Amino acid sequence: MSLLDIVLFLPLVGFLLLVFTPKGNDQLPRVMALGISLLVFVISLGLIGPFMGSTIPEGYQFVTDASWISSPPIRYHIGLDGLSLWLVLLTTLLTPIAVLVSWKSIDHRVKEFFAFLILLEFGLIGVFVSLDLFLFYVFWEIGLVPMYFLIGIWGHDRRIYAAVKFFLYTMAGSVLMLAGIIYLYNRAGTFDYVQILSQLQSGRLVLSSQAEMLLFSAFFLAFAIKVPLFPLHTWLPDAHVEAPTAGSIMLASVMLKMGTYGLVRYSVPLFPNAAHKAAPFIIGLAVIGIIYGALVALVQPNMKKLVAYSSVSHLGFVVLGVFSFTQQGLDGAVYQMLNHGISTGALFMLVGFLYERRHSLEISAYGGVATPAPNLAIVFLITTLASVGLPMLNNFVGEYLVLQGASQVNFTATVFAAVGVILSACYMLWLYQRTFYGKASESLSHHMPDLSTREWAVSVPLLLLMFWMGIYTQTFMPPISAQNARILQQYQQQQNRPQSANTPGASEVANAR
Amino acid sequence: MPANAFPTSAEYLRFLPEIILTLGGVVIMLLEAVFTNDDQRKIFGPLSIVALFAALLASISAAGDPGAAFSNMLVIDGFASFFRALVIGIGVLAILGSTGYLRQERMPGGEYHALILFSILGQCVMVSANELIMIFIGLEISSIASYVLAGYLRDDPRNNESALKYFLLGSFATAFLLYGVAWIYGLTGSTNLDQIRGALQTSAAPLVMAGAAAAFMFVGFGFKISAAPFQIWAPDVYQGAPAPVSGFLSVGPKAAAFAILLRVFMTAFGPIADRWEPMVWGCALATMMVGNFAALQQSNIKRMLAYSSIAHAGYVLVAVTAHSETGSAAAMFYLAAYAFTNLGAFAVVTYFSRKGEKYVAIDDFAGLSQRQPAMAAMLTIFLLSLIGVPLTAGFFGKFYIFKAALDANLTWLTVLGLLNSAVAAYYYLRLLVVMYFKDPGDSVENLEPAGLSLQIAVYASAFGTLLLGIFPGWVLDIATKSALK
Amino acid sequence: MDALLFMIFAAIAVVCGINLVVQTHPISSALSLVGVMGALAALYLLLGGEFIAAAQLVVYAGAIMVLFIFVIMLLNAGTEARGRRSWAHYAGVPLLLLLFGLIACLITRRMPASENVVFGQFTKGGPLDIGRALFTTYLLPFEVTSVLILVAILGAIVLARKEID
Amino acid sequence: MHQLWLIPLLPLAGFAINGLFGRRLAKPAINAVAVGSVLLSFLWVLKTLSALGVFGGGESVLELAYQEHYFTWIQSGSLNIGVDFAIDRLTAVMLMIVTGVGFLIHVYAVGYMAHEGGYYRFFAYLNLFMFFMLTLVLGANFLLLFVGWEGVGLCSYLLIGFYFLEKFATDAGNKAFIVNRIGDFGFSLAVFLIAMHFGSLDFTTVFGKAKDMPVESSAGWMTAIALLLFVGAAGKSAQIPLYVWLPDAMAGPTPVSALIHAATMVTAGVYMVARSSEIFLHAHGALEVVAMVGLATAFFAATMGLAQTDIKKVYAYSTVSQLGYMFLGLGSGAFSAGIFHVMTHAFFKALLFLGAGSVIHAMSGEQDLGKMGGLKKYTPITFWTLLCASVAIAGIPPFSGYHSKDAILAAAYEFAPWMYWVGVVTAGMTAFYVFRAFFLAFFGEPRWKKTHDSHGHGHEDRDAHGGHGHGEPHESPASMWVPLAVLAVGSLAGGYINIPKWLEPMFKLHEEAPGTEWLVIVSVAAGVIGIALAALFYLVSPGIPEGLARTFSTPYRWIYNKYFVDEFYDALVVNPTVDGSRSLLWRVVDAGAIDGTVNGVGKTARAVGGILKRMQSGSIRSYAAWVVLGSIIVITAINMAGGGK
Amino acid sequence: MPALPASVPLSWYLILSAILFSLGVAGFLFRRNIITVFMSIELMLNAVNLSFVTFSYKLKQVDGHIFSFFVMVVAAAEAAVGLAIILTVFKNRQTLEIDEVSSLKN
Repeated sequence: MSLLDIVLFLPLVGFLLLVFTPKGNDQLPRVMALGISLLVFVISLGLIGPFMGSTIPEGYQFVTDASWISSPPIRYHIGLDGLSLWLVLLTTLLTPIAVLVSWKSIDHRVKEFFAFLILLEFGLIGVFVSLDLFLFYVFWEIGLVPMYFLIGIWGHDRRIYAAVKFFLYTMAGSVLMLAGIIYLYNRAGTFDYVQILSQLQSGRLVLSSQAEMLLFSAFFLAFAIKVPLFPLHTWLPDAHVEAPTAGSIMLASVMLKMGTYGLVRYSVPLFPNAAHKAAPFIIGLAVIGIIYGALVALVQPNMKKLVAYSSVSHLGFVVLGVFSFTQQGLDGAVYQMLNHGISTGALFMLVGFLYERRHSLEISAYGGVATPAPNLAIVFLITTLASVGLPMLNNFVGEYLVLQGASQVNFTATVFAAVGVILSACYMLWLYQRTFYGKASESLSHHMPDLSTREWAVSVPLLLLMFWMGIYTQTFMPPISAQNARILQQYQQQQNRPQSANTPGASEVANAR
Repeated sequence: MPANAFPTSAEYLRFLPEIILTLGGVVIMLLEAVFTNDDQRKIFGPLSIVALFAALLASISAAGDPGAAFSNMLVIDGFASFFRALVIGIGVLAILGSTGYLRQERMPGGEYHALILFSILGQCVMVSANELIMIFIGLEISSIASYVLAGYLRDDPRNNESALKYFLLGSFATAFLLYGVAWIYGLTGSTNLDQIRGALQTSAAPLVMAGAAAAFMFVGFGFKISAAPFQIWAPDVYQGAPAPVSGFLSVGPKAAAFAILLRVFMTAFGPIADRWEPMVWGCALATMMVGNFAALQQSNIKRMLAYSSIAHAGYVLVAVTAHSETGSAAAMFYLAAYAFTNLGAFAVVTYFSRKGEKYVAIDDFAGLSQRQPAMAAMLTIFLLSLIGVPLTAGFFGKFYIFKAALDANLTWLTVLGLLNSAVAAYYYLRLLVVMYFKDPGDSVENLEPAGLSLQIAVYASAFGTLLLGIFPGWVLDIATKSALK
Repeated sequence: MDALLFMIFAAIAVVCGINLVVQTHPISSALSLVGVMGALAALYLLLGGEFIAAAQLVVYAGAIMVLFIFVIMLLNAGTEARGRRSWAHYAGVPLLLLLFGLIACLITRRMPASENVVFGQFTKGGPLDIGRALFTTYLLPFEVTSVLILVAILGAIVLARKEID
Repeated sequence: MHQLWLIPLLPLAGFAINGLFGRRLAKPAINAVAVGSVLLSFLWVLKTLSALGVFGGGESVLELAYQEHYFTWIQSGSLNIGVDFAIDRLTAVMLMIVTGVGFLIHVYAVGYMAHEGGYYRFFAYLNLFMFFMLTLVLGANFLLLFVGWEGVGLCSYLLIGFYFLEKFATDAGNKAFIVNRIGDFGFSLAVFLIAMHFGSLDFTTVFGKAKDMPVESSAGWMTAIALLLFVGAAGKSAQIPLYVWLPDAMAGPTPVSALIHAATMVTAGVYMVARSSEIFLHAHGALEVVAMVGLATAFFAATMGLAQTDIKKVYAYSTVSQLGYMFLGLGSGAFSAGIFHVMTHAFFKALLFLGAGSVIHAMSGEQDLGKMGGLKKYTPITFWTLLCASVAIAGIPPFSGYHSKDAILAAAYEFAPWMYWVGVVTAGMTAFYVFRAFFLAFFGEPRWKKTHDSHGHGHEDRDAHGGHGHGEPHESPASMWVPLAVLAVGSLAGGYINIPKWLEPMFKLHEEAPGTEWLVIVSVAAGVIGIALAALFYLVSPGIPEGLARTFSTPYRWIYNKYFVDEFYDALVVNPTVDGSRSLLWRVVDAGAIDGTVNGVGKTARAVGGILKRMQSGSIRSYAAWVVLGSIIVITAINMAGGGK
Repeated sequence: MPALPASVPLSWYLILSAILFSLGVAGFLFRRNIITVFMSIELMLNAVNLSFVTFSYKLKQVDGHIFSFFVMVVAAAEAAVGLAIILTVFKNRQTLEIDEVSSLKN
């Protein structure tokens, strides 16, 4: 029973506790959810231990490897490395924040809401720590259900459409990944990620180039939908706009990372040759996504939709970084995952604050908020600046590294991606101007109290992280960098290995069952 | 002529479950005259469950001593035992799920329980038969009981129509089945599955005719399992039949029919697998698509579940297409998983529809989650299992099936099947949407809490669904051990 | 002689069969069916099925068909009304021809060649042989069939009993 | 260790204190924190420089850059970017300008902003600006330079939009930030290329490697780096075509215009190009581009300055024009001359703006030259100090502008004589419009008397002094005029600080070629002629300008409307982007094509379901027909599969 | 008229069976009276029985006869239940028109 097991299963325990909480008392579930999520967060801080210090450990930490299902051999195999560490912490940090954000705004079916929120945490942590492909898929799908309910029950007007779209979109992508996982199992005889990887590296398992490409596509589609990569992104704006604030936060901050995490964890190491071949195409989509997302964000009349499209743009950077296959690109991509989690999560949170006050997401319903609520304006401004990638705030580091990495392999793409940085300033500042600047109308002034203590409490940690991650990256970067170095090393080894499949005869041998 | 004209005691033991079920049914028929209607409902439910449990024990003990019985008419192997246990379990859940319904419709309980027992008896005979003649008789016992069950509320025109359609079309399809049997008999000189297999393996075997015979027989089996294009009866019959009966029909006879389909096609027609595989491939795909796509348009929940049941038959047909050991095991697991899930779902529908099945439109479920959160949560589990979300039985069922299909190099069928399951998510989600996202309407106003036996049925199904979803290993191990070659 | 008998009875069977299909009154159809059954009984005899020919007449033509006619009378069923015709009506003819063509083609082309039918060549279809088979090899189906009939009786009672509750 | 980090961190501390607690602090406390932190920073600069021997030693010190390493900022693979500060001669000059002039402007702002709302906010921003500007000049690698670079842009954005209740102010802020971002786009691409080709971003490493390359290296990427850097510089230093934000930036409070948009931030581009001189020297054709763009900017901005009626706009265009001069100097290879002009310009342009602020202050917020006049007797100190600055910018000896401008023009002549001539004409125009503004403000009939009252209200919350907008124009308080006086001294004598000589170890000293002494005379003459024309037009016979405007109505309209560049950008870039995004990308591509496809799949599925459900006609006979059809299909299929065996 | 052979091939019987089977199908498809439809099924079963007996002759086995015997029994059982079902339908709807019994549909 390692620390990681506790971090993983405590939310599940919390979920069950919440489910069996008696009805009628609305305050109890809130307190319970907060207590559980904070406890999980505090315990999860202990996970950092092995990754701090001068040497970053090779391999996985906090490994638990137990049999779950004997035949086919599906294992409960979890572990943590530099890649998953911060994503787990991001999840455990944002869950209590999401709980606090929903403290007042959720006033019907309270118990269910918090139960689903905590269940979501369980699924998300599971995704990041699974080292068994099957287990990974299980968690991947589990996360879908609570989010579906979060959007569907507590969302806004078109919540049903959004929830169903969200579910079906993701489902459509993931079923093909399931096919890929099964195929991989049939070839490798195991679902264990570590073993499959070592089989691939040692040459005991050889995929024909066609099979590799098909497998890569199956995995990639699932991840690309989740990321979401242009043109598979249209579920995102709907889901975000309709979701309650906490749902948007979890969706943007953590759920989208499932896709990018999958790319780094699975797509690249398992299918390096296919990834290499597909890279120009994917980079193209990523860059289109960056510019396209930004341009569409520019003209959104709805705040959440604007932020949602900005996510499309931001995550394009992550994909660009991953498929540059350079140290800087990968480091930047992983870092950018965290950055986006912090800053876009904060943006959704702040939009939620505004919504709680005025019950509108239309930008035109605002204007001059800075006068009645200066603190809110400042917090929003800092978050905006983080989002546009101002130096000394977190996003800059990620974006810089991504572009630096990408520039080494595809300068044209970098140039276009850098245009996205310009555009991000355009849409974010315009949003800020229209919302906070100008003269406040009478009705707005009356319903726009400044930040409450609770709101401060959730804002400050995020703000601190924005600065911390922007200025002193050494706290976070070494584990990421070390893990990426390993991934790249493996990737290059695979690249150099002569591929037997290029000749038809050999591929048939490899395909023989 | 076999030497052992007189059966041994071991053979009787192997046939004990059927004997117990027969006795149970007969005792109920006899006692019926003694009790009033109210008492009947109270007594016969537990009585039949006792009989079923006895039969279950008998079949488990029979599984310990596998072998043929009665001049090779029956073969009690793992496969047969698995399905015997499954259909008996289905019987238990079906009876638990229908007690309240009978009370509310004020129907006598005697014949109902006897018919269920006889139907299960027929299914037991089917799954353990090793001879076409036994298969035919078992099928007829099960079917005739089912026809009557479908029309059990004889004053209800929906029930009449359901029974009539089921009966006429069922007999029609049976005629095709028999025609195929006649041919295969003429070609191989036997109706014993092993001997047919042996005859077909000889070099002189007339394979084209055998294929045609297999096709005729597939019409009959395909009808029972509601495979496209023989699925058309299912929606009407399931919609018209009493809700608990629909639940029973969608799993019991179907599981047994799949068992004999697997046994006949993998054993007897094993040598001509390359002939029927493409045909079953097409049927599997067509079945999935017809079921899923047509379900998108349904507004009646029983009808929707009927289409869903068609679609699920399509998934199992994928496993049949694979015609491998893993495929057979996957089909077995899937049918078990589906039994729990669908019986549970129908139990909730039974509970919800109330007297005269007034509330069976999907929109009637609006706000169920707020009036009966526990029931709604259970239905959610069943629906998620039907969608195939992990940690439910349905997910592992699909997983094993598609794994077997990929093993058998059925890549495209796998991909199309998986995409189908994504399409299917839509209509299940619609029910979730209505239950959870819509405000309660009139239909949930006067909803009484569920009766005890129904609650047992629902919770047991949910438990089974989750158990098979979280620890599928033990059932799969049994299935793998007892799968056909 | 065999051929002639076959021709005669086959002709009767086919004509009665067609009559069954074209008659609009159920009684006419029922009588046509009896005709088919009688002709078939004769053919069974030609094929050496003494017992089965008898059973055909006793069970089928005698018992079952009487039941049919009884029900027809009971329900006072009259001539079919000329109602609307579904697509099945029009598609039916080509479908039938296709089905029949397929079966006939298979029988004539693909059925392994065999000898001509000569009366008296096969004599094991007598009651003795049947009885021996039924009570040895086919003991179980024979017994189980009794359950089948029991179920049928039960079903008929459930559906046709006078009143409920 | 000389604790260089204290230099930027002192203002940052000021920012932090005022930013976090300013709302609860009294004004004197805010002043103390804001001004004090900058003063301490200035003093620390002096202390550090003297400790480095700058004031005592002369030539020998700071041959090499003095560098301090604090911590690793970004470490990824071979790329290691530290938070390092360094001082060399160039930095020393910039530090002195930034902290010195910055301090004066802080002092001035205390008086100027005395009656403003958001007082603490203003000073917090101003301190933050100081922090970023100092980081910019102290940073020892390109990325740290970029930090300061973006940071000052942010402060510029915040301060331009200081009056955030007014849409034009926030619009101007956005415009400044976004146009700067376009420049930064070029800068960042340059940074990527530098890291790619030099393997590092540290100045010492990069320039060391660049130095070892052959002069006029033919490597295309070197030129690309240089040009991309220049794009960045053009954004920040308001060069064609990215100058459009600077005139709008005058929406900010006047001290901001003086500090950020005249003295310091806008010269960051010049600093950066000078800093990267090794790269420019090794890049084929890059310097030519710099010179051309600089010259074009200088000339066109000057023409635009001719017709402006807003006093701050006049100075804004003059800033653009002077920045063009600086780039002309840099492009001509006279890096030190460019920096020299940065310094003198800091003096006289800060003075011009502060003087303008004083005038505006006196006029209770009025900025229109057409509504001024005759202020000489009301605001004598402002009058004299502004005169100093105007003479300096006109390039009249011995004022500071003369020295630096002369150095630039001399270099330009050597580079290309025609550039010199254009420069001279520009100098003449500069002298003309600066004095035009000067004369219009201080001489002639007071044109403000009739309309005075109404104006006090019009600009109530826009710029200062709604509260005391009644009565006669008056001289500014001491906190305002003392900095004016100090800057006047700088404008007067600043030219005698021989920056080119001081920078000689870094940049080749530009020796004036023999036989070119006449160049000086010509350029001075141009200045004199410009002043004379201004005097003629606006003092002697005020009718001439209108006549000229009527006669040359088309050129006048173009100049008056700034060549319609803003409108051109709007029509060509901004509107198509916004409209295209809305109507094409969002509505057509996103909602129509992509989402339409997605929903279309759903609709198709349901339509298929609709067709399939027609099978279910309810009629038993049709069901039987399906069974028959199915059996035919099944039998056929199974026969097909067998291959006829 | 060609001379009639002394005996006919086995396949003629089978063809006759096929004809009767098809006629049964035809009756199901074309007749509208439920009882007639049911009788058509009986006709199909008879056709099947003919096949069984024919094959039994060919194989010189009794098993085909046994099978057809069971078919008869089953047919009897089905007849009992089927007619009972038809009775209930008639009681509820007062009609034997098969097309009238089509209320369950999409």
